Amino acid sequence: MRDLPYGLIRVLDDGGDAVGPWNPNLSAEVLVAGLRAMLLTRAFDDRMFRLHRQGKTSFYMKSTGEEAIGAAQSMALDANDMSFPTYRMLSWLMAREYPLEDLVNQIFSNANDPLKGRQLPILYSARDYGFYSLSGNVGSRFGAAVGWAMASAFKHDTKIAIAHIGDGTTAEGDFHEALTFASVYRAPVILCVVNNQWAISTYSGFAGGESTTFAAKALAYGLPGLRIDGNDFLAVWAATEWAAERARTNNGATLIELFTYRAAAHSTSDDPGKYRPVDEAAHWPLGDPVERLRGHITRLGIWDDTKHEALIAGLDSTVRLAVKAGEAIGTLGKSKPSVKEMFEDVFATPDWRLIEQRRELGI
Amino acid sequence: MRDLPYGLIRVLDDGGDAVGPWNPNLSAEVLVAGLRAMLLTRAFDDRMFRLHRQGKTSFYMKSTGEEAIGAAQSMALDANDMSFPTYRMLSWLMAREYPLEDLVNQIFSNANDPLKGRQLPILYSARDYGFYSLSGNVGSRFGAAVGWAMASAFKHDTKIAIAHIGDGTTAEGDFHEALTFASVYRAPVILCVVNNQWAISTYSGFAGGESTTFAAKALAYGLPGLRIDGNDFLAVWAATEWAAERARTNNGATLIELFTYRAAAHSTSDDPGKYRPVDEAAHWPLGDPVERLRGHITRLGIWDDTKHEALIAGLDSTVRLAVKAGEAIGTLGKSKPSVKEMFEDVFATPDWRLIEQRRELGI
Amino acid sequence: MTQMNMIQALNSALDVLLTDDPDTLTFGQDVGYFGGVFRVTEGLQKKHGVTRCFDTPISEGGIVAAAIGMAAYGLRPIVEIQFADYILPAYDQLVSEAARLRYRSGGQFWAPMTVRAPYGGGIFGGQTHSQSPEAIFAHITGLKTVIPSNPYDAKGLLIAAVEDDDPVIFLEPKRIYNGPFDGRQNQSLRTWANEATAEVPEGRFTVPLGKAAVVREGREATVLAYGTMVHVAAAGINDSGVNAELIDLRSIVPLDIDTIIASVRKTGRCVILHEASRFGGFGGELSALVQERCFHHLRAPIERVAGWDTPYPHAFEWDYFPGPTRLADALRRAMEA
Amino acid sequence: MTQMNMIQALNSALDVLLTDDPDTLTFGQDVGYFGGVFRVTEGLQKKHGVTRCFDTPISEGGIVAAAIGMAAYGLRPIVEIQFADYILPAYDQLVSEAARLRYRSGGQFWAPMTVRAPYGGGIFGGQTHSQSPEAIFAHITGLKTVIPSNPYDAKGLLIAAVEDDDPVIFLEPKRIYNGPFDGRQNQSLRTWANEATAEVPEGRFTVPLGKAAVVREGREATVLAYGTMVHVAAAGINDSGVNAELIDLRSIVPLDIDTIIASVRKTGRCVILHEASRFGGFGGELSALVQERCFHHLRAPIERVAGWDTPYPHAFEWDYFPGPTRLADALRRAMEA
Ligand SMILES: Cc1ncc(C[n+]2csc(CCOP(=O)(O)OP(=O)(O)O)c2C)c(N)n1
Ligand SMILES: Cc1ncc(C[n+]2csc(CCOP(=O)(O)OP(=O)(O)O)c2C)c(N)n1
Ligand SMILES: [Mg+2]
Ligand SMILES: [Mg+2]
Repeated sequence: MRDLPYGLIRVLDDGGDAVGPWNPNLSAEVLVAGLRAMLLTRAFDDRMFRLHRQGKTSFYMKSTGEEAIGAAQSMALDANDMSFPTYRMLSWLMAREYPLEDLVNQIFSNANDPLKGRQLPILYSARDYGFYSLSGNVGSRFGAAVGWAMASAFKHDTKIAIAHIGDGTTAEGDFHEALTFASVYRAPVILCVVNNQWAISTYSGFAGGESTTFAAKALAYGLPGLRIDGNDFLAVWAATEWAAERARTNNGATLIELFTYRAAAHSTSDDPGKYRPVDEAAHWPLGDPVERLRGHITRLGIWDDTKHEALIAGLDSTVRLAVKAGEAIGTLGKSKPSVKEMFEDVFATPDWRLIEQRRELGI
Repeated sequence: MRDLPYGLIRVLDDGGDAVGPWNPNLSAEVLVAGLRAMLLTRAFDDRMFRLHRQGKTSFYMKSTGEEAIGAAQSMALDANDMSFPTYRMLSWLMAREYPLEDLVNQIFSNANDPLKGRQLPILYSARDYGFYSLSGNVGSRFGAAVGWAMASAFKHDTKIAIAHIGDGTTAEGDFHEALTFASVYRAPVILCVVNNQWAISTYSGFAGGESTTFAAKALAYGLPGLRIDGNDFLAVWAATEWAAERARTNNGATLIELFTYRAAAHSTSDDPGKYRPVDEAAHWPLGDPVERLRGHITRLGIWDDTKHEALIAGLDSTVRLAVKAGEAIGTLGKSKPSVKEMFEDVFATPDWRLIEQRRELGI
Repeated sequence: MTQMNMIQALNSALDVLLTDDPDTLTFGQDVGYFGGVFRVTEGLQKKHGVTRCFDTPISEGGIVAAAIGMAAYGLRPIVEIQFADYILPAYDQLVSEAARLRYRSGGQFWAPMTVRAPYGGGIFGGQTHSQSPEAIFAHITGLKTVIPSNPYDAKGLLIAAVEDDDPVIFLEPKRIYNGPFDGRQNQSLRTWANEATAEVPEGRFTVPLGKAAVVREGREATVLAYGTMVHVAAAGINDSGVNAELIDLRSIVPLDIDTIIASVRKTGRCVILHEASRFGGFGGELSALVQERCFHHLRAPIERVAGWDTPYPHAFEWDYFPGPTRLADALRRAMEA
Repeated sequence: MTQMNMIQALNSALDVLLTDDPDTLTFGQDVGYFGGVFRVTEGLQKKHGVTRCFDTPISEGGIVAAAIGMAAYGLRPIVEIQFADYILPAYDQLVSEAARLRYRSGGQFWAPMTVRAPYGGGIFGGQTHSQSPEAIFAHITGLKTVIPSNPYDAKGLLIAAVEDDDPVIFLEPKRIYNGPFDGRQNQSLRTWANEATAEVPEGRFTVPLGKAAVVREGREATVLAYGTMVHVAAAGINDSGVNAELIDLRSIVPLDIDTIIASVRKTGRCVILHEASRFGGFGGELSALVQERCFHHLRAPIERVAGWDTPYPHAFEWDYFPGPTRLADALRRAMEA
């Protein structure tokens, strides 16, 4: 167990074959569904980024290059498990077929925004899809995932929790506290570091990534640490399954480092040309997760270029339709939920301050 | 380096001989001075505990069983190095001959309290003795030690910092943040976990100590982690020297776990009989640090029972004299610094609020 | 009814909660096997088992984060922070996560949790065992803050806090755990025995959050206080000779504005008493609210009697502590204004 | 003199500080190579070297802890927290360590450090890029809190903050980094060009902490504001038709009580404007102080115009933001009272 965190677990080799002991042996159906989720994520991201340029939303963040992670994990885990995501886990929702219109409505902060206008675009919350409420603060939900998992164990429930944190964010105290609790209470939780090499403008060395691997942080807690090729849908699936099995059989938590690369800008506010070579993504040795899975299923004979193009075209028009529907309701500033919503959900029941203030605002 | 944290480095064997590669080969003089500092710490602790029973102070904490740590480290490091201690590092001050009367005056919170009545007993501050200001919050100075060390490096200074944290307190986020900074900036700092097995009523397992060693937490940061017999004056010395050399030659930080046992109650407010066998200390396999060093120098032929008894008697009367002097000034509630001191040092210069309030209090 | 001191009353509340609701659990540093450094959880692990009452790592952030996750799952965790001074490492969790969860998730998730912490001074605890941080919670939208002043309220308010569907900070004035304290530190210690408010039902009952108590009626001035200061205020009112009404706020969020306003409109004078430093303290909010709503009824400036704007100073505890004399002076000043 | 926007003015202050004093250094997330997400540290690493201006891990607690250690050593660190919303993980370090170090050590150690953080709303940043946490610092004994409202002050106050021997929280209203903003979000964006306060000396100068500015003299009412709200207040005063005096506090600790009191005694009316939620906000302290010291001069209730007691709501930014209309209404109410 002590050497595990220093390797790199892969299933898809450079030629696109699934090899080695970690091969999860997925069905053709599952593989295609995974590819679909990843492609949908990418299509959606691209479209939204463009809509931001047009002023239709206040903010956007892409997960380009990291789509395998959410997709594989979302599919590998059970519907009732709970994910405590980062803002780059959209493919989790895509794999679970979260309605695109709801995404769009939140991104436009319009009258049908499922979060009622209170939260930034992309900081989703989707309880029924096993997706815990996101917030702008990075890292601060890592410990809640452990508590949620402890609660599940407390109730003799079989649900487990999975949480994500960026490589840069592992430097927060939250990371350590969550792992300590996970270890001490043997919580049924999978704790994932998405090491996409960058934290806005700083490379992973500023989180200690040059001194050792992120998976090796597991050793500090006596937990297994797996270092996974995060651009390999099959490896991500296999590692997640392994950790889920461990958690569900009450053997405790696992730390998984997902080694990947943030191919796009940090967010719509960022200009990565200022701090890294613009072609770095193209030279990323572990490739593009979409192309790798596509190559694999093509090699398996269940996929070809025609199908691929058709799928992309279909997804593009799905996205287009959702955007249209959202635009019909309204884009940023053109439509918004009732201002009453500003005063709701501060508490379960508003106190006199909120009631008075709502009246003061004349609504 | 990856296996280091799982061993236990010792120099003094069970027979009292100094053996193995870590033997620091100290002079007779140094060994006796070390024994003196430890015995003085113990004599002082015992006396103060009794004075607390008599109501002469509000609070006290002993370091019984852990005296080798502060004594050896204080002596092994340079006068200008800075220690960021826990409340169980009195032997650091004893080894550096901090005036006993100043200790007593603070413990009595009397008119000559060097901290001007503002701080609890035992939460010392002694800048000139390389002893950073203590506070009741555990853990929250661990990161400052790293910053201090970074500042020293920034100034091309040769001073290094050393910091201590209890086994229980390693669970705080501060621990992780300090180690991350120490690793990323290669700070010239020695970070020590004093693993005395207990955190008030909980054993070290509640900080993850059952899942791995505290030294192994170094692996999370790519730092060397040494696990040391903390009741072995020579081993503590040697490890500290090793880490200091590493820091001073700009090779970065070291994490040292000092494996020891909290032989006394947590504090004057505690009753360990409620949560652990009362004779656990007597059965502690690594013995009493005082007796082990005494045995060693006796074996070396430079010490005997007569000398030992004489030293203890001498130290007792030294302590007694210091207490007398402190009592002459006044014990808790019988004497205190000028109330003006309440309003000083909030800022470098008091603002109108403090000036007005001092006036309001009529002083 | 039984005589209980505040520790026993809190312990009884926890016992009732653990007994009645299998989704409650309580944890914190030294709260399990040992029963808590102030003994509030004594016997609960033995009675309810190690999964219902347990020890934690020394990690306030981790404790609160775990509680949030549990609460989001559907449990009702009750955590203890050993001293309110040590709640600060969990401040981000409380503010950015617990307080905001319901709002930001559009009501999908919420965190019905209670954070207990012994607080306040008067026990020679020095800087880091004496602070009163209520103001930094009162300002946070989405948090409730409760401060009992006697055993009956302590039990009833704690049960109400746990029943509440929002996160509640429950600050326990440690100086009055074992007996009321009126700020006269030279007098012999009192216990709760024979105090009316120490008659506490053994079973379940609640004291609602947001309902102040008029501890003593009066015509000439209103004194607003909470926690230990309720007792200090009573003593100060006596000393002053002023016929003052004393209001124990019991919870500062939600705040019982109606009771406060009705009283000040009646008396025309108001003195606010709290132990925390004055500047930026909760007294400022109270003063502003009273001034805004009773401006034309005020016959004298509203005064704040509070800790000085210094850290809590060990040896000067009784110079710092806002005792009955300072309150009495303020009341007399108000009468002369 | 050069025309500078607030970002340039802050950058210039840092440049001057790094040039003049070898013991200053500046660091934070993305502040080194990249120059900061708001570009305040742009070019500084290139000019002053990587040991004087550098990037850090994402760990606000670690950043502040390191700064405290450096300051205790004898340096003058200036750290950036990327958004004031993210200062909370460092709150314990700021309160329990930085603010208390000088006091508790009997003056042996102290922490002359400055913590910069972009703060406030108005940029559609949603809950966690818009908050105004000044109240939770103002209450802490041992901390100073500074909030500039224009480029000239930003530079002069930042240099003064770094020269100060105590820890200073320096909150930068990000809405006015690039131009003044009066709260009328529908009007076209203004820049600092041609504003008098954007004429900033290139060299070293200070604006002292604790000295408010009377931005506009008036007879009928006093408006207290800071940061972005100074511009909103100016617009609201204009709209109201009230001859109001506008005071820019510039630092809330130390607070320029004399200027405030003199003004309210003259005008007899006072409206306080801040962006943070009202309840428990700094406006409560201001209201209390004014009431205590000007009671007999007040002709109308002191009012507070502030953010509502909700988290900062993304889509409702302009419903939440206390704009000129709300201020004007309050001023008119004050005149009619
Ligand atoms: C507590 C906190 N500190 C700082 C930030 C500002 N911030 C937003 S994203 C980010 C970088 C995160 O990097 P990483 O964890 O590697 O995640 P990635 O963006 O690469 O997915 C930072 C510093 C924040 N949102 N929250
Ligand atoms: C931040 C904080 N949390 C909790 C406490 C209460 N407390 C004081 S000492 C202690 C136990 C510390 O145990 P450990 O770190 O092992 O040190 P030891 O006492 O064994 O030397 C606790 C929980 C505190 N002082 N500070
Ligand atoms: Mg990253
Ligand atoms: Mg310990």
